Amino acid sequence: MKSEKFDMGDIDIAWCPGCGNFGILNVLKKTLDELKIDPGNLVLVSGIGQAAKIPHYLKTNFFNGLHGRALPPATGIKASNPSLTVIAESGDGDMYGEGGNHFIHTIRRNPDITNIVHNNMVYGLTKGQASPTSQRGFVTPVQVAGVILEPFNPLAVAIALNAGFVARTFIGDMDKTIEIFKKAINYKGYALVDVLQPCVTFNKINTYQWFRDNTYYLEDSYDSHDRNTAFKRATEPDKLPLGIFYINPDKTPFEENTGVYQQNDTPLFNREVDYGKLESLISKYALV
Amino acid sequence: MKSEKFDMGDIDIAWCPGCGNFGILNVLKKTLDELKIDPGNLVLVSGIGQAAKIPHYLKTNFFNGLHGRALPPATGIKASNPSLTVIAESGDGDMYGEGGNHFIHTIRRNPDITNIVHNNMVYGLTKGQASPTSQRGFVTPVQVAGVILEPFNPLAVAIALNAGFVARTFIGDMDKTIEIFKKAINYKGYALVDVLQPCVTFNKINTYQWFRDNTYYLEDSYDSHDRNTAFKRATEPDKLPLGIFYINPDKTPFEENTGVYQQNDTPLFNREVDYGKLESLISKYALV
Amino acid sequence: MANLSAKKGRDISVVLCGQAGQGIQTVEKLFTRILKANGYHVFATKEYMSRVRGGMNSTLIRISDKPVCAFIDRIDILVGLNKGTVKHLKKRITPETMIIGEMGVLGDEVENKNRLLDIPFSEIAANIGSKIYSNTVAVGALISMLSVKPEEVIDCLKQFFKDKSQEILEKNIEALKAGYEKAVNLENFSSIKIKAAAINEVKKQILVNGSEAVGLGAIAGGCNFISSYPMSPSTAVLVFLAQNSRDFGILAEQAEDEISAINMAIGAWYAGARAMVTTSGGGFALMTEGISLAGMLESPMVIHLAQRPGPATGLPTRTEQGDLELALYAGHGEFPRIIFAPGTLEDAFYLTQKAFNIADKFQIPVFILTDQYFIDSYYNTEPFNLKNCTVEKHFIETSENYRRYKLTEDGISPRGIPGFGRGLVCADSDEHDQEGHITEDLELRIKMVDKRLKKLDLIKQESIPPELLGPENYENLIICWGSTINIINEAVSNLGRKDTAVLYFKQVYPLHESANKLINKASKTIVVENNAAGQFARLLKIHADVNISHNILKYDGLCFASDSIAEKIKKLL
Amino acid sequence: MANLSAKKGRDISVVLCGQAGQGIQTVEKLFTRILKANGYHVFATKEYMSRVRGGMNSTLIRISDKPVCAFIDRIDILVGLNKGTVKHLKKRITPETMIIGEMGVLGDEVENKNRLLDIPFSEIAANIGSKIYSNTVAVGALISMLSVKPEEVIDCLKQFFKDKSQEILEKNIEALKAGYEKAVNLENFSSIKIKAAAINEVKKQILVNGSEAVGLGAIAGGCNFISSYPMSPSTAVLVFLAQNSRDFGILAEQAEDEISAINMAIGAWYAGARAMVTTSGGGFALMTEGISLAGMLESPMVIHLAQRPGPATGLPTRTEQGDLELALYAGHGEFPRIIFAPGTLEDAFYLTQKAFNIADKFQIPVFILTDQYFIDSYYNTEPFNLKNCTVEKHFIETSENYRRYKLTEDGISPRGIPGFGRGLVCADSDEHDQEGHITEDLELRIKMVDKRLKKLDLIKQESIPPELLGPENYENLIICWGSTINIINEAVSNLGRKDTAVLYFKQVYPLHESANKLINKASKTIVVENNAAGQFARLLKIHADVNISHNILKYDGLCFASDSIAEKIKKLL
Ligand SMILES: Cc1ncc(C[n+]2csc(CCOP(=O)(O)OP(=O)(O)O)c2C)c(N)n1
Ligand SMILES: Cc1ncc(C[n+]2csc(CCOP(=O)(O)OP(=O)(O)O)c2C)c(N)n1
Ligand code: SF4
Ligand code: SF4
Ligand SMILES: [Mg+2]
Ligand SMILES: [Mg+2]
Repeated sequence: MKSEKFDMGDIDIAWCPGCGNFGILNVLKKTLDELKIDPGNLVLVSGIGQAAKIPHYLKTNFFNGLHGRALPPATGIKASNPSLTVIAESGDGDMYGEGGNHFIHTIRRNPDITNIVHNNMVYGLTKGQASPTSQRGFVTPVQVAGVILEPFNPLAVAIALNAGFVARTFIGDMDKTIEIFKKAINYKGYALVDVLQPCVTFNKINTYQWFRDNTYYLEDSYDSHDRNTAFKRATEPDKLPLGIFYINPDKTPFEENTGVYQQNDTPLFNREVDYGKLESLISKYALV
Repeated sequence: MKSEKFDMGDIDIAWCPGCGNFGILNVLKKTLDELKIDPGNLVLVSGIGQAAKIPHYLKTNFFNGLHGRALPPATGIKASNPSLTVIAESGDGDMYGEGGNHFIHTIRRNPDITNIVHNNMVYGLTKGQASPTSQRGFVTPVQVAGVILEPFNPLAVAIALNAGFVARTFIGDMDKTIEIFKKAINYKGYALVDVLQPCVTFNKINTYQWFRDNTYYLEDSYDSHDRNTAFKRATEPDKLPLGIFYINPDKTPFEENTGVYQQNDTPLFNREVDYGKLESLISKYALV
Repeated sequence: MANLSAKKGRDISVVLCGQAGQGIQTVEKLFTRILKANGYHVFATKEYMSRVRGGMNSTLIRISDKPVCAFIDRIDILVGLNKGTVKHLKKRITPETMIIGEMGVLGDEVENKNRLLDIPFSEIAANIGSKIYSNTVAVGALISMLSVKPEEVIDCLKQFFKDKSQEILEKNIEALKAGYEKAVNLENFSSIKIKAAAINEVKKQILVNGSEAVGLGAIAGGCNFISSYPMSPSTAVLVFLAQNSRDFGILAEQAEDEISAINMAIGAWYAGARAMVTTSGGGFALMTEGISLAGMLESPMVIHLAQRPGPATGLPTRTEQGDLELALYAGHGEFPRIIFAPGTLEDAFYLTQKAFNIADKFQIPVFILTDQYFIDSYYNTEPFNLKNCTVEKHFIETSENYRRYKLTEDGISPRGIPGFGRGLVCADSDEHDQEGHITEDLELRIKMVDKRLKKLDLIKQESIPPELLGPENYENLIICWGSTINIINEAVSNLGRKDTAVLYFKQVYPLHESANKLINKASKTIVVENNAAGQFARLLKIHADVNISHNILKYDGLCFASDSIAEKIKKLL
Repeated sequence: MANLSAKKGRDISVVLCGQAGQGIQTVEKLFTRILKANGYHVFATKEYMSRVRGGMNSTLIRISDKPVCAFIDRIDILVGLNKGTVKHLKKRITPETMIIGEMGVLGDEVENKNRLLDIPFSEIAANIGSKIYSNTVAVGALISMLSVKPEEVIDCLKQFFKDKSQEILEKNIEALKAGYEKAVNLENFSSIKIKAAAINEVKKQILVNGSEAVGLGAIAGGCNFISSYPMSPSTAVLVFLAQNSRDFGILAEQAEDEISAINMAIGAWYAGARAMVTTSGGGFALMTEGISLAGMLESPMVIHLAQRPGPATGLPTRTEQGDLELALYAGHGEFPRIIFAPGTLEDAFYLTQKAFNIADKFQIPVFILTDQYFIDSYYNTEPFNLKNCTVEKHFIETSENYRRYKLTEDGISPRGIPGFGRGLVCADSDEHDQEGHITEDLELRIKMVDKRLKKLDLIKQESIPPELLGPENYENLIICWGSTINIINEAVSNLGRKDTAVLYFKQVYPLHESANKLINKASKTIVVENNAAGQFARLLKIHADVNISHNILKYDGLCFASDSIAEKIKKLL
């Protein structure tokens, strides 16, 4: 799986050998390549964590911001220049824990960005504490008696928030992941892809094998346009379905709704102040 | 509707005449009275907003904290002294906007607290901006072209998070609200009651009449134990159903799960340090 | 009964008092606009409780034939719309204060009934058709003092009610006339006639408040993106820009919280927008991690921080200068910043405008530090001059081998934006190399710290010097910053001393190098601040290397008053 | 080839270097424990990259017959497990440095092959059964230098591997022996023999690191609630308390974010628990609104802030003293606080213990300011003495008419907790009356501000004085705070000058009144700090009213080294 356009050549990658993040990196490069996206027109936005290091490993513009805060700058970037392709990508702790409030409200806001979450069910970079998606009973140095909180179900929450595109993939299946990444990026609006990714160092429970044993694909006949069915499938108690759970093709992205681009599609950086108009606004304050 | 035990006598209440908050205050006092709760054993936790002023208007212990931050201290209080009855109460902006991340994760954590949200679909105290629950098209001084974000559906999100008790009431019906408040307080675990409450000053759309016209009760035959049905009913596109959407009787509250009370039910304030044990812990560091 | 106008050169102070929601604001707005239209200098400010209805609020309006722009305690005429008015303002009411109101409402509170002009606003209004016209009846009574005839203000009324029906307009005209008639025919009326001369130039001036001055400055500075979360008193700027968003192509977004607001805005700058946030107290505390992010990314950022009394929720609708040190040290780690603290409307406009250019130039966060008093005060001032306003875009079109954090002599790396040019723009919150990639090269770390911090030298060279008002050969120096300047200046002018000057800082960090000399020249120095800890005096100690002789501090949630602060200063001289 | 042990009184410094995940930590842990068990004084600290596998990390171990507790640059023996070792440590390697490693791995990097003791760790380990025993082979080689025989450390090994199978234990013993044999039989081995004497008392001492000292202190202070969010380097304290939660009845909760963490902890204090948070950099920035809440509620709060280099994400696993001013000014509005900055393990224990009592007594936030260097360093020290540790519970049982914010002479209102007594406990983030109800009474506002701020006077009376080390009649004073003390103290002692003393601040705010005199007594003062801006020097200027002659600053993410800082200080004297 080679992708020249986005390749960085011989660089030092800080991930552990065998980590699922490598697969996601390869899949992402391949996807972008196949979609013929120009690196100069792409912005990868991430937070902090192992997953969040991804922008450093491919050739692209990027904004590697704060832990938990990938979505707000991604929104700000897209809204300031809608011609950019914007992908917000981080770990499960970053997106669903520290960044939980942005997750909710970005879905409500619906900017045309793709949100890829590396879900390894653990905090990798900080060495193995529970993440919001850690399963009950998962023992860590902090959760000494095992996780007692209800695991966060990102798909169910996204569907509850009426997100326009909601999918889950497993990085053990790269081809299918590429396929879904493509659809997510092409979707006009906020698209969530939760990628199941083994952390070989700190998560000895949810391994490649565990994911293989505990996932399956939604049937071909599955209709991804029904929100109630999507919810039902997203909350199935046993195995984790993979695929596109829900698509709502009728949403208008945030930046289109803001009104700033209705008469003028120039990105904000290229605009000038209308000083004439400002002068007349000021002079209005001379009147009653 | 009188309630001597919690009554503050002749005090200056800062709400506008006709505000739905008065109804909630009365209902709350009545509920607590009828449940024979001792004011000294109750802690009302709130954030900041019009709704969040409620603790000042009844006789009780209270913790009136920061905007958006009612749930974390409520959790800390309950976990430090499980014999207290803890109610976290604030506005829709406070709980679902600024406090959105705590809303999600408190549901996951499931402390035995009751979460009452005064949902007036607007920011009252700061004079009429949109709240997360404001309906599309709602025009305000900030949302000049009307709200363009998808309204936040607290019930659907709570159900997606597998909250144990999820209900909605309308303060126009006090009796039914009391009934539901009682059940929520008696529920062992996190219980959400979203209370539809008109803001007569800043929300000229969602008035008493509007709520009357746009709500109805879930049928008597409705089975509140099925999560998928609950989701379906919570996301109905037209009128807003009222009542208890979902109850999960099988959850264990957070404080019981923590392990701190397993052998010892003394509240934390009454405990002493076991210096003998500490001494032997320290001396272990003298060994290899 | 003294004739107010007899005290020569003195302005008239009118205070309106009533509950929230009772319409004081309508009286204030209509009256001040009539005043200005008729050539009077006018200043207005309000103090109010954190509630939407009820409570007790008041608005001060000063009317003069000379520019007037400061709060005073003195009340010449008090219009009381509600029971409790006298209690609420007891400290400011003197035997000289004339009170206008309904005998039925205020009768019990006013001791000297002679001082009460009984005008039954609501009865008169009811006769016209509805109590809602009471406010206009009150305005009618007020204009009578100015010897302005109702006919002369019909245009003002038309303008004011332009969005209302013809019937409403007519009823209001009727109400105004009735109030006027009632007042002029009162026995003790003539005593309060105001003789201030109407000045023609005033008519051409503008009447804006602090938030409008900041908002207009932002537009002039090229602001096209604001993301914020409502919080008193900062919301006014968000509202102003939202209201003007369509006309000026501004993306105004209410964020889910303050953390999102600042991160969204930093993202916007990254993509080439000119973004700002507006916030107060706790909202700003939540943004401090974002401030640090701007420091590390070397992102421009403009933060309007409208102060209110803390800690925590404090007094949400009151004023204080309590967040100076917070603004100065906010954010973990070390990086440069600029803090402006405009005290005049003009300064608010020009400094906000400048903030965008200078943030862009130095790639740092720039603060506009105001407070509730400043935000809610207004007076007539010259229309802001746009001649020297330009949007200096400091970003570049990138070439192939562009490096965002290129090490340069002066620490400033040309800022590229994604999609403009052939280079890649890599912004990183970790310590990074010149390309923007995460690094653990600790020698490079030193270079990067030095690069960021050395910008401060350049920034200092462009610092705005403090403004000296009064005699050049001073013995005593009264030092102030931000919103207090007009108050202090009026107070010190009124003292009329040749040995006492005022030093006004509109840029509080980094300080202009002249600060040390100007302060050390005085033998006595007094820093006047609206806080309890004397924060600016501490800042002067570290950054101007001076010791201050006296502090005058106020922290009850109200601004200083030029008359009573003058007394305090006098005692210390 | 010099015999290291020949330099009398000098300790031996051993540095282990390799990739993350390669097992340096096992070597370090086992080796230091063997050393201590054999009566050597030992100190260890590490520097590492922010990654889980790969990269280059190193650990310094100092071995001595005298107490040793500071970082030095000098490397006597370098154990290199990985290619790149020499490059990574090039600045610290001298011609005297002996390098132990595999020729196949390090051969290319080591210029003077004479200095390379070739021990094929992995080959020896493979022969025993698996490469995973390489680490223990290395330990075997290391103990040979101490003239400690493998037989003498069998007990240590048993203890160390007590949770592993018998087979694993035996293999490790075998590996240790093999490493030992290989080393002693090497031709140039004898030259590195260490002659430091074994001290019996050391065996009874404890070996703890900074985070353990803070954690043990917290338990001793009665901490029974910790809510925090992971962040390097502060997480260690959360982990420590979680690990001990069952034994000591501590509720340890990982919050969804830092905002939740601090608000939860304040809620816990309100209900009578003794709560703390532990955090770093950006996590603390997010807590600043909560700090202000504690200020307004007059809630006790204990914050462990483990500093790391900023701004923003900065260098997550490195050290810096860059958040002093942030801790000092964090939170909007004005309220008192205390900041401890322990620099020794003993101080960390006792100050953390004290923090809970003093926070409870004064009802204010109390900071424990540490940093990555401090958290990750350990040495043998006397077991912490619990004799004087008590949990002073300052809350009361309330009576009927209890008022949470009763105005008292000294500003302290007895603190009630809900459900204990017959009163109601009302805590309010707005400005409030004595009962805790929201108020807009602005005269009461003044009283409440005064009440909160005047506690600072009492607090100052209890401030811990700075500690003077060295001659009482000094000319030169080297001033430091927090984690640098052991380094500075060693450096200055080694200079051996009768005119130069060290002043160590373990409480950095509010300062003890003696600070001014102690500092002014010196004719030359040097503040040494691990940051770029000289934050403590600024603090001294404002709060001790002193001017400092020199700053020595370091901000590359590493701590000072006692040998190289001694050179720098010498130049300035
Ligand atoms: C405000 C803040 N809090 C905490 C941290 C520390 N931190 C860095 S990464 C991380 C969690 C990483 O987990 P996740 O997002 O799941 O990413 P992963 O490493 O598993 O890919 C944390 C807690 C931080 N950098 N900033
Ligand atoms: C951190 C912070 N941000 C903003 C505010 C300002 N603020 C106070 S109340 C409020 C919103 C109130 O709306 P809601 O929670 O719906 O309550 P309501 O007044 O409608 O009952 C806001 C934004 C604040 N106090 N603190
Ligand atoms: S710690 Fe886990 S998530 Fe991080 S790089 Fe290693 S395997 Fe991957
Ligand atoms: S503003 Fe609205 S919510 Fe607030 S008190 Fe008035 S009516 Fe009630
Ligand atoms: Mg993760
Ligand atoms: Mg609301």
